[in-house]
Amino acid sequence: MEKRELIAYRTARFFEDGDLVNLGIGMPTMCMNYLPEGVDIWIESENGVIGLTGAPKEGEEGDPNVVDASGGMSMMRTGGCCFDSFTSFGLIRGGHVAATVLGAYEVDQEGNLANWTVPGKTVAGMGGAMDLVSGAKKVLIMMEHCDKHGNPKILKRCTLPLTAVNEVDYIITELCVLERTAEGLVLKELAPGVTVEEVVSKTAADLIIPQKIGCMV
Amino acid sequence: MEKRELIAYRTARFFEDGDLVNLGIGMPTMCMNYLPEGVDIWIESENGVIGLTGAPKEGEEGDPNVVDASGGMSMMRTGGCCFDSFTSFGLIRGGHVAATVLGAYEVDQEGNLANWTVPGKTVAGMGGAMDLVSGAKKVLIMMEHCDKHGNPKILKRCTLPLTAVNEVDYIITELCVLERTAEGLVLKELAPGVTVEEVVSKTAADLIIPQKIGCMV
Amino acid sequence: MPKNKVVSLDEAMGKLRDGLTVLIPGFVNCGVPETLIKGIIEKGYTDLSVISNNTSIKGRGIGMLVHENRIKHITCSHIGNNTETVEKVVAGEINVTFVPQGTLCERVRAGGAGIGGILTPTGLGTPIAEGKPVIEVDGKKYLLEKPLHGDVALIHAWKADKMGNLVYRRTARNFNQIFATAADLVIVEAEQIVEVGELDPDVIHTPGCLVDMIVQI
Amino acid sequence: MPKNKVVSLDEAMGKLRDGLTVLIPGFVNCGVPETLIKGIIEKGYTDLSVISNNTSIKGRGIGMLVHENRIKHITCSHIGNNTETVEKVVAGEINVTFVPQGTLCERVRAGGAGIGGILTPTGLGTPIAEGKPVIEVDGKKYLLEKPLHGDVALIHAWKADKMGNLVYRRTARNFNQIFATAADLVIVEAEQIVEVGELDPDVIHTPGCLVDMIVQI
Repeated sequence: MEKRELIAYRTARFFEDGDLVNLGIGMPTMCMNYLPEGVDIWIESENGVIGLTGAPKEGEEGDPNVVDASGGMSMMRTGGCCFDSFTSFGLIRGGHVAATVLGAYEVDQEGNLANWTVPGKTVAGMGGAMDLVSGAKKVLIMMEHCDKHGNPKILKRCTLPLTAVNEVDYIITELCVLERTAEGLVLKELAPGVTVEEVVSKTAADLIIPQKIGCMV
Repeated sequence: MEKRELIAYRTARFFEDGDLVNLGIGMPTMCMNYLPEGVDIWIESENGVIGLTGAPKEGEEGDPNVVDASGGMSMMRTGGCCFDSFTSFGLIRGGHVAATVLGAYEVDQEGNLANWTVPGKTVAGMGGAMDLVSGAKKVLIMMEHCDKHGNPKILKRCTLPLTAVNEVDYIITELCVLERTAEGLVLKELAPGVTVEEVVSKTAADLIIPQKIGCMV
Repeated sequence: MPKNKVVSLDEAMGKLRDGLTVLIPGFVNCGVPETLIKGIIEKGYTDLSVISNNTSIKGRGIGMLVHENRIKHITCSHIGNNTETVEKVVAGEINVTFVPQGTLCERVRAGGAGIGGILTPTGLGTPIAEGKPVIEVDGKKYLLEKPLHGDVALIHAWKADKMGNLVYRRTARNFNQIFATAADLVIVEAEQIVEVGELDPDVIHTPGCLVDMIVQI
Repeated sequence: MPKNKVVSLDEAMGKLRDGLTVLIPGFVNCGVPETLIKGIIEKGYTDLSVISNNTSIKGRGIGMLVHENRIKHITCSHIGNNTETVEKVVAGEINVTFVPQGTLCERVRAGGAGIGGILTPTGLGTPIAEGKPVIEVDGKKYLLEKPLHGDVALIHAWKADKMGNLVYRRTARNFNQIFATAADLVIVEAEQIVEVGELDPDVIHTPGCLVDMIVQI
C-alpha cells in the first residue's frame, strides 16, 4: 500500500459499526474507502448534516444546498438529517461524535495539537477544528510521520500555536500507531518492515516502547 | 365595567398591532377580549408556540398536542408555529417578546416583583415567570390594587421572595395605572371616579403625582 | 447506529435501575412519555432523581411516579398542577429543587452540548441566586448556572424512524428535543414508527444518533 | 407583525447605512444571502463590520464585499476558501478576529437569547484564550465567551411565508437559523415566498416574529 493508503486503512479500523464520525478535509476522507467489512459509519459534517456520502458521481444529480465541510457538493444517504450549525457544534462539543479525524502540523507527547496556523505563513483560521478536537470522544490524528523536509512532526512540545491541549488520543502515520496515555506516547503498532529504531529516530517526542508491539495491517 | 374588565381593557391598550405578547394564566388572558380595533397581537406561549387562540369552541376539534401555558387544550391560528422550550425561552430572554403580562402578590417602587411563592403557604414553583419578567421588553403587572383583606400590594419594598429585581414597567389596577421610572412610581392614569387620595391611601409605596393625570378609559 | 433500534418496552426498561437520574420531558401533561413511565412503575424502580419541568397532573404522567413514591428528588420549575406532588413535598417525602423554566432549558442544553455553564439574568436578586456565583460581563450582572445531565432520558415522539430520527408534534415537543441530548441512555416512545427514509431530513427535530432505543406506544 | 413583510430589494437596503455590524450566514458559499449582498454593493455601503463563518469564495457571496472593499472588520472562523480575503488580511486592508466555529455559534446564539456569556472548553490553552477569563466549574476549566449581536442580519431562506416564517433547505440552513435571532433588523431573501398557512407549524425553522422584511430573490 502507498503511505496515505496505509494510514487511511489503519485509521478506518478505529471505527465501530454505527459510529458517528467527523472526517477532516483531505486525507481523513480517504478512510471511507477502507472501512472493514460490516462496519458502517455515519459522517457528521460540522456544517449541519449527518449522512454525507461524497461528491455526486456521474449520472447523479447533486443539490447545491447539500455541501460538505470543504463547501463542495455532496450526496446524502437515506436516514441522514440536517440541522443548523449551533446544533451541529452542540453534538460535537457534547461528546455525541464518536471520533474526529484530522491532520496536524505538529503533535506532542502531552497530546497537544497544532494544526491551524503557521504564524507568518498561513492566516486561514481554525474553522471548526478547535471545537472538534475539544469535543469529540476520540481524536485521531492521521498524518505523514515527518514533514516534507524530513523533520519530525511528533515533538516533546509543540512549537506552533495550539489547536487544543491534551486532546489527541491516537496518532496514525505511515510508520506506526501511537497512543497518548497519561504516561506519555505509547508505540502500539508498527507498519510492516518498520523498526522501533526508525520510529524513534524520526520522532522528537519521548516514546514508551512496550514489550509487545502490534502490526498496523 | 367590572374591576377585572377595566384592568383588562386598559392593559390591552399597551399593545401595538403585530406585537408578540406572553399572557400569564388567569386575568392576563382576558386582555384578548379587549383589544382595540386594528390591533392584532400574537400570543407567545412559553411551552413553545406562537399563535394560540384559546380553548376549542363548541364544534371545533382540538388537538391534545396543542396546549397553552396552563396545560389546557388550545386552538392555533394560521401563521403560528411551534418550537421547543429552549428556543421559546431564547425568544423570551432575548427580548423578542414585546410584552409579558402577569399578576403579582406584591410590587414595589423599585420595580421589584413577588409573584411566585408565599413561604409556608405555597410551594408551586416559579415556572417561567422569572425568565419572562427578566426577558420581555415590557413587563405589565395587572392586578387588583389591594389584597382580599384590603391591604396594599404596592409597597415601598416587597416582603415576599422576589421573582425579579427592577423589571416591572407598568402596574395596571382597577384604580390606576402606575409607571415605574428611574425616579420611582408615577401615577399616570386614574380610573373614572377615583381620586388621587384614594390611590395614595391604598398604596404603601411612595408615588410621584404629576400635574396632569390621564384617565384609564 | 444500528439500523433498527426498535425494542420491546420490557427490553428498554431492563436497562434502568434504582437511583438513576432520569430526564422526563413534558409540559403539564403534554408530550410526557407516559408509556415509558408505566414501564418504570411495572419494573418497580425507585429512589429516582427526576429532572423535569413539572409533574404532570395528579395520577397522570410523572404524577404516576409521584403517586407510587418512586421519586426521591425532583429538579423542576413548577409542581402546582399536581396537588399530590405539593402534598408530598410539604410532607418532606420528596425533595424539590426549583429552577426557573428557561434556566432549566439552558442547563440541560449545556449538559448535552459540552457547555460548562451559562450566564443568565434570570433569578438575579431572588432566592434562586443563593449560593450561585454572580459574574459581571460588560457592566451587567448574571448568574452562573451549571449544566444538568441525566443517566437516562425518556422521550415522547410523534414519529420515529427505525434509526431514531424523531419528529415531535406541536407543543408536545417542549422539553423533548433538548432532553434527548443530555443523557447517557436515550429511550424513545413513539406514536408512529416509520421506515428509514420516510422523514424529510429538514423536518427531523432529533437526529437518530442521539437515540438508543425506540418503543412503540 | 404586519401580515405582509415582502418588500423590494431597494426598500430593504434603504434601511442600512455605512459602518453597521452585519451578520451574514453561509458556509463557504452555501446558504449565503447573495441577493442582499449585491443590494449592499449597489447602495454603496462601506466600513461594515461583518460577523460570518467565512467569506465564501473569491468573487462570490461575502467575497463580493471583500472584493469591493466594503469590510473594515470581520469576525469569523475561517477565510481559507477565499484567496482574496487572505491577501487583504495580510495586507492589513481588513482586520480579522478569528473565533472557533462552534464558539461563534454559541456567541451569536447568546446574543439572540439574552445569555450573558457561555463557558466552553474550546480554545483553552490556545491563542484564542488570550485576554479571556478562565472560569472553573466543578474542577474543570472553561473559557468565558461573550455574546455577539448585530445591527442587521441578512438571511437566506428556501421558503418564507409573507409573515416571515422561514424554512431552510438542507445544509443551506447552517448559520441562518441562529443569526436570525441576534440582530436589531432581520432582512430575509427567499427563494420562494408562499402564503401564510402554507408552512406546517412544526417544520418552520425560524418564527416570523424574528423577521422584519422579506425580499424575493
